[in-house]
Amino acid sequence: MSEILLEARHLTREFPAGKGRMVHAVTDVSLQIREGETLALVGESGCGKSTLGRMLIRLLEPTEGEILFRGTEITGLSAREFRPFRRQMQMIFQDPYASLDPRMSVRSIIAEPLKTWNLCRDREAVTERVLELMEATGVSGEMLHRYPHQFSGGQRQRIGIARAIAAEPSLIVCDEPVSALDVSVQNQILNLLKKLQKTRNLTYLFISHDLSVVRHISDRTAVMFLGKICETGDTETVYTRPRHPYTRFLLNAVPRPDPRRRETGGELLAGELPSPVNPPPGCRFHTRCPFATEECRRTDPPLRETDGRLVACHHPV
Amino acid sequence: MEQNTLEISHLTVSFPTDRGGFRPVNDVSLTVRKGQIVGLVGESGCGKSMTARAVMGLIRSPGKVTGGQILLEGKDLLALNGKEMRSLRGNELAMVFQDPMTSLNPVVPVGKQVEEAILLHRRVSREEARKRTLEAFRNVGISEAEKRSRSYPHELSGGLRQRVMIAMAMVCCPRLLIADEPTTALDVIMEAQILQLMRQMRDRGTSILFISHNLGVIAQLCDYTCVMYAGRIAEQGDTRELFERPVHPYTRGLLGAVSSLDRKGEELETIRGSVPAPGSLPAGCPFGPRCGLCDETCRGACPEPREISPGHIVRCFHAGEVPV
Amino acid sequence: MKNRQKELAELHQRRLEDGNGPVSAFRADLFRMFRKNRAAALSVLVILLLILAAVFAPVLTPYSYDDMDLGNRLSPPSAAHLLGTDEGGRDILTRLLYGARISLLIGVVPTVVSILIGAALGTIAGWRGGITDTVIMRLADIVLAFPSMLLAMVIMFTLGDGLVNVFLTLALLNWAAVARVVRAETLRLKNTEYIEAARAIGVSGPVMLLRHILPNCLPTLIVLFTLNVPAAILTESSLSFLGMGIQPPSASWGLMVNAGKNYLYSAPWICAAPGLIIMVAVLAFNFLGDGLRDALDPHQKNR
Amino acid sequence: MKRFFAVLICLCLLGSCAAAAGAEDGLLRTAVKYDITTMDVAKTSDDYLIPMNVFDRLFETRLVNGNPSVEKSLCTDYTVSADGLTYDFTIRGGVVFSNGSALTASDVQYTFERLLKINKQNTDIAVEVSGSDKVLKGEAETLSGFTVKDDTHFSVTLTEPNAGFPAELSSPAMSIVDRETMSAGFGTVPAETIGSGPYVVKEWAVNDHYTLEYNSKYWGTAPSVKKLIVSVVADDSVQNMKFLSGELDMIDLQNQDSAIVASTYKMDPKYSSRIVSTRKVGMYFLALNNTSGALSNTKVRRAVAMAVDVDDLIRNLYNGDAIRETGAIPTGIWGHNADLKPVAFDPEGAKALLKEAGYSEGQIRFEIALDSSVPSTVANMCYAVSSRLKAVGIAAEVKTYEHAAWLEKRSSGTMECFVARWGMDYNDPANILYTFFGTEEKTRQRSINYQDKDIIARVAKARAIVDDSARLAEYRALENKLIGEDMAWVPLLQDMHLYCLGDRVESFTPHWAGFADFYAADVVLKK
Amino acid sequence: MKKKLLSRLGQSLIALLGVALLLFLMLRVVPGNPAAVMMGEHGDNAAIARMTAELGLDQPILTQFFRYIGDCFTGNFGTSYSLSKPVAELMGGAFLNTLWLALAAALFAWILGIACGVIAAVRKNGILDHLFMGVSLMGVSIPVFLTAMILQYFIAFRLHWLPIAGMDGWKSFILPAIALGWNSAGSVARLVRSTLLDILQEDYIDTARAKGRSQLGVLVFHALRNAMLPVVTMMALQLSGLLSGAVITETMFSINGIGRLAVQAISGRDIPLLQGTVLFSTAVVILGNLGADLLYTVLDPRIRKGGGPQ
Repeated sequence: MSEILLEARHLTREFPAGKGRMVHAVTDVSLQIREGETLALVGESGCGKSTLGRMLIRLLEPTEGEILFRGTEITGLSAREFRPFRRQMQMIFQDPYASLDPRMSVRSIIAEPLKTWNLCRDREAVTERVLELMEATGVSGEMLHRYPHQFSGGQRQRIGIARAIAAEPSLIVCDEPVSALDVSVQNQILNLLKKLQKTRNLTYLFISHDLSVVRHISDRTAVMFLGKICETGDTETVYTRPRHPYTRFLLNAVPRPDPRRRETGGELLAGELPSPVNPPPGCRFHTRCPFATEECRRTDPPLRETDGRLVACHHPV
Repeated sequence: MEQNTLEISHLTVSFPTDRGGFRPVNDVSLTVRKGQIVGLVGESGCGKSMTARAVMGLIRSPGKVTGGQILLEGKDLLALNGKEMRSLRGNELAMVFQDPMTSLNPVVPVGKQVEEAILLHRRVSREEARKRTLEAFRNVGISEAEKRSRSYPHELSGGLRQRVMIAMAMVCCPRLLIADEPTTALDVIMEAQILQLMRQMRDRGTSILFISHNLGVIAQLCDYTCVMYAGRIAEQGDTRELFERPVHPYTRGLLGAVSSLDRKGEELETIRGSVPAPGSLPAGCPFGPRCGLCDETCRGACPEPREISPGHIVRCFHAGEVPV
Repeated sequence: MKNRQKELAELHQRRLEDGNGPVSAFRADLFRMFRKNRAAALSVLVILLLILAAVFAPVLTPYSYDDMDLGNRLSPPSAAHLLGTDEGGRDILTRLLYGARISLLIGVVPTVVSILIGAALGTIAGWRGGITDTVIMRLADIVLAFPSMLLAMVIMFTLGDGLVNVFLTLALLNWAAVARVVRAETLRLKNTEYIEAARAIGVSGPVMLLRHILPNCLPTLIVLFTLNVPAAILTESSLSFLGMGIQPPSASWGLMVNAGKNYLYSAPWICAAPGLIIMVAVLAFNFLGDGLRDALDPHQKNR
Repeated sequence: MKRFFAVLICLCLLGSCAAAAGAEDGLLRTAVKYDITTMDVAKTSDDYLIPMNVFDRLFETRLVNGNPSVEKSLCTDYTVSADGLTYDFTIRGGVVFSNGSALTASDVQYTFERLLKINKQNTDIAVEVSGSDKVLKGEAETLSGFTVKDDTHFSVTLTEPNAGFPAELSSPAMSIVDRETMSAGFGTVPAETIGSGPYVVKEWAVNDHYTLEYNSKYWGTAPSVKKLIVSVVADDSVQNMKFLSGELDMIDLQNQDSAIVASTYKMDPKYSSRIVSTRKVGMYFLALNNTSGALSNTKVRRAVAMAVDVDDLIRNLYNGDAIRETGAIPTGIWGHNADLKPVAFDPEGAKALLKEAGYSEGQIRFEIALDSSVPSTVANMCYAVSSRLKAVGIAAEVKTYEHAAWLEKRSSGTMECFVARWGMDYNDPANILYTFFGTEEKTRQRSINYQDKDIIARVAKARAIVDDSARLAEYRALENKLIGEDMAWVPLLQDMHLYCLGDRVESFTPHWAGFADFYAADVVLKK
Repeated sequence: MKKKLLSRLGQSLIALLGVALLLFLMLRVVPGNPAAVMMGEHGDNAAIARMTAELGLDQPILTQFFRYIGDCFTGNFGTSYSLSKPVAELMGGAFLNTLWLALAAALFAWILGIACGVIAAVRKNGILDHLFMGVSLMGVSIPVFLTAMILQYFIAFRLHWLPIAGMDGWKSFILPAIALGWNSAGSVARLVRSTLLDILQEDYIDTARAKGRSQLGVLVFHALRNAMLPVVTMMALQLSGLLSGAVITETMFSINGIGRLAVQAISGRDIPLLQGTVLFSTAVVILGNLGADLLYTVLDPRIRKGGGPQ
């Protein structure tokens, strides 16, 4: 078991929603990311996975809780003290059209981290390094001086990846990196990420709502519901034997690309997502959970070790 | 033989641009039988949405339909004038759009917007229209219909708003419902609920033309499927047969890419190259440059649709062959 | 997330059309605008002509702007005086050319100054937020609360007449509107993903403003410039009209119209020439401004 | 939507041509550039129209075959004591104010005392009465030098003899007000502004117009004009348009450019016969600061006089409607010296004189200060003077000042050179000589800074010479010294005041000194 | 919603106070002593000194300012130096005229502007579109005084359809209103057109057409309702433009309004009158903006009802 790269303890984040009400985006989340692995963060939109991802690399300050990077606490650090850690963590974004500055050429986009951390002696070294990175991410060298508007969605995502790995980080948070792409381009990017993880021993926090992509790329998976983690463990274990009712309904709802195995929709979860402004007391899923009991309504179940993974449920399925 | 709900033959839509113009929909033919869900699948920019809009007559200028025929239960929609077409839209022919966030008028309560659809096609009192709206809300599974109908779009969740759109489309019991990626903007659980609703409507006799880029959704919902590439239908056939025995290299590529996601650890299957820019299609078969089987004949001319088995039509000279 | 599909197709088609040279989005938009929008191209020509006329005024006319020939006052256009003479016997064409210098300077210089001030304050207010934002915006509210003419009058009244004071007045008048627009733009940019990416890379605050925020505000600033210049010319001519702007004997178009209005029926050419040229100059800048806004502003999808 | 828009347009087009509203007979409509600030003559030295038409004075100055003469008005008879200090007046009996209250000698006394108490502008005549300093300082309520004998008789003792005293009593400042019914609203509220003159103030809409109507209780002959409406029209071209389209019955052409007057009124036969012109008794002169730089040298001042071509100014800027002035006492005033020779226009001579005075080409530099609120003709005069002086090597730049800043610079005594005009208030040389050369403070405050101390003393004393011929000789001598020798200022011209009469006006006699304000009673309407 | 309203009100108050202070300080720094102007030609320095003391101009600036603010609240804006009448009284009458002028101009501008804007948007890139947009651009490019001069000279003087100047009855307000309104009609038309074109691209327009709405129906029931929101805000901003233009039209057509009073105050160096008129106009503009914001929140349910699921 490789040691822990990043650990979060009881992270919470709330946003003001006017008239004194608070949106509980992330509540009391604890998780660990190990060196070299890909941890997936899955859940419906609005469950707080993006907020958690940004908090872990301090693009967003947590309201409560600490974050440890390779054992040292980074939540309390001042901007200057935190700077060396900043270089260790990078991010890849969802929208290929909005994540690249339209006014900068590809060269200056990829060179920006190199210049910020002055990793190259002079201009030629920078250009050379950029060409290397472009080559590594499958973007042709002649397009060095082109501008983002002259590339397709897939190519722009590759440039985003090149920029992220330029500073040689150890952790990359990928926020829905392939959701905006078509399936054929999506597979190319996923293959690229897998290759780079091996060659540059990177660790990924992979945020997505697409369960089939997550199953392929991740080693471990954490499922989030309304700001809390309800189940986390090895991806295969979670996918083959989901023990938290919500995970089961979630996996069940995924439309499998095989016309032969059609559900009759028996185990379909009804109802609406409750509002994060005043989440239900006790277990947040109890209002929609068919197995909810009085105990679920009163106490919020902590993550407990069951059947080789952690589940936050009084009556695991 | 029972009357087909929708018959599209050789439909072509073209957009003039300062460089000669391009055709997002190019010689498309497909049929939707009564009570059948036909899927229209393909990657972004393949023309599936444009085909749907052509049927509804909602193509924005400067684009226009430049060829082909669209028969709704025998009536050619392209021959109708503005007024006749308007009397069909929302009545016999309805459409649901992709993004529930922006498809409802933000400053009008949702109930009113549905009532508007009724009052446009049925000579009924306002009170009756109100009753039918609440009735429609309940049919699409909206709880507390009374309270919801008075609220504004921004006060409802994505799923609820899409149900309102469906209620609005179904309130005049249309012969054909066109759904342009209705679940793309929704989460997987909400998507499942909407698909369930679609199945119930199909069982009640509504024919549906369902547009999506998600092969999983097509597999679970559609009886018959057409795969589009660069403005043409590359392959169409019964969904089960298409998924088991795809013959067009592009369909194979797509299905291979999706199914490889389930095989852990291996490298994912991809289709080399990228979708050609609409203005600059390659000569001959549009998929040529990305196809393993491509040879002189493919580069020479664009293959015509061929029926290789009942209901299974493909546009490819080497359909079914396996690259060596 | 998924509704980007439709957007993607549309943009995909429009953007890739642009040929393959190392053309920045900025220049590509400009190039396409001039090809399509003839009015904008024509107005650039008119503006160039005006600038040339202003610069080469001494060469183009034998007289100086304040030569008085009391002998033939109010004489109609003739060979000696192509556009006639005014009430002081001065040659109108000459005053028009020299007036072009002042009116164009008045149009350009204070606008540049107000855009610099406005952009700086706008970006800082938008980027830093909190009290700085409130202070700057309340200051802008105060300036914007004044009807522009009244504020201009009070400033001219306080500082006295003369060219420099007109510059100061127009600069003070416009910075608030610019600051408000730039602040809104900065707030919009702040939430874009490429700014978040830059923060993730560890780019420092000032670098962020200079390399990312300002270049992306450039199209807005250019559009603001081309629309504020004519507004400045109009304000100056109105001020001169009320006798508070440029003082004689120097010539500005507004002043000439003001001086000529008493002779409207006996010597209409005194008013006609400057009045017409004000309109032509302002129209040219407005057409150019419209053209640039349509071409450069990414949010104008529907022209 | 489109229909509504069409209706709006034809509504405008259909607007009835209301322009030439039916003007009832006996009505006179005129316009002024700026509204009056007050109706109380004690508080203003500009707005004289209402005082002249609504109040009476002891004397009136009238033009008698071209020369101003002081005629008795309220005062029927008066005698002067031997030492010229005490005047015994008899006033007309039975005169009443417009509210019926009788006009008596005590009202005249009250008028004098009120001027001192409100101590605003017009104190310089009342100050001459002995005992005025105490009233001014508030130490006394009544004027010791003013004794009322009975309702129609009173006598006034001056601090020092002043032969021009009766002429001064005809100036608008000395309008008689009523002691009994004086109230706070006097001067601002039309109903409380009570006078004994031919008209009463009907209404005053500030900044828009004021209306005077015939005072039925007036003691004098009933005037032809029964109702006068004066509207405020700031824009000269609008005034022209209103007159030409018949909305005004009379127009004051003072502010119009002579070229317009020529092309619009003189050349047009319909109007050329209806132009009335009168001398604007006063004069334009080029003031030279006798202490500032090169201008302190008399030769330089004379050279300036020789460099300016006044006839060219009259021909081009005034279209001939002006006469050349030669001295310090303007034409039309008692004491004017008609045979003073004007300085010949001689640029070469001026250059020689400058060289003689030791100044080379371009060495002399000074600023001609121009008040931005003056009419365009005066501004053009400054530019013309400036270009004439440049021709002889004097760099005189025209600099424009805002009105208040111009006033402040002039009264600080530092203004180097400016074109100034003085309009005579009453028919006596002292009105101009004493004001500009009466004391060192006065000449400094007018930025003339005349240096000859004993001449200044003589000017002050000349006022006290009772015998007319002796006083005339003294003023003539002083004028020769001030202008002839010292060239304290460069006399320019006296312009004419032109009016044009509308088709409803038969005839009009303007104010004797060419004031813009006029007696409505002097206008005769066609029947 | 309440909290937002209060903060908006607070902002307006601060702006008003700021305006008053800025104005007060600027006017104190002005060269030239108003007392000297009042005394005119004849006043000698002693009389001027008396007048200065009487007007309280010799006290320290701050005390003058607070006394002035105190007076303002009691409606006493001081007495005008040049017209020697209470400023409040002068402004009372004048404000009504400016109000009528501004309203007439606004009515003309908005009716013409909205009509042209809608027609131009509907007939996008047609002849009407180019015609109306060309005319609107002309409207925005012509200085107000030029339009006023042309209208006054041709329509009033040459054709005698309307009175040249002065204030006798509503007919004398037509020409100034058109001269003033013409400029803002141009900008209203351009805004309505661009807003409408943006809205016609929205998805809910397609939904409405999919329901079977006719082009006109879509325009009236869906597009215009949403287009009115930005137009309402624009109307408030127009207010400050109208007051600006009023200064010139009032001088040209000699309408006794706030604008002309301000011009007179400037030439007469009449500080209380200038202060009163400018303060009054800015207060009107601030109120206008406040009104527009409130109207906006009422019209737009997204703000009025706030909240929403996410």
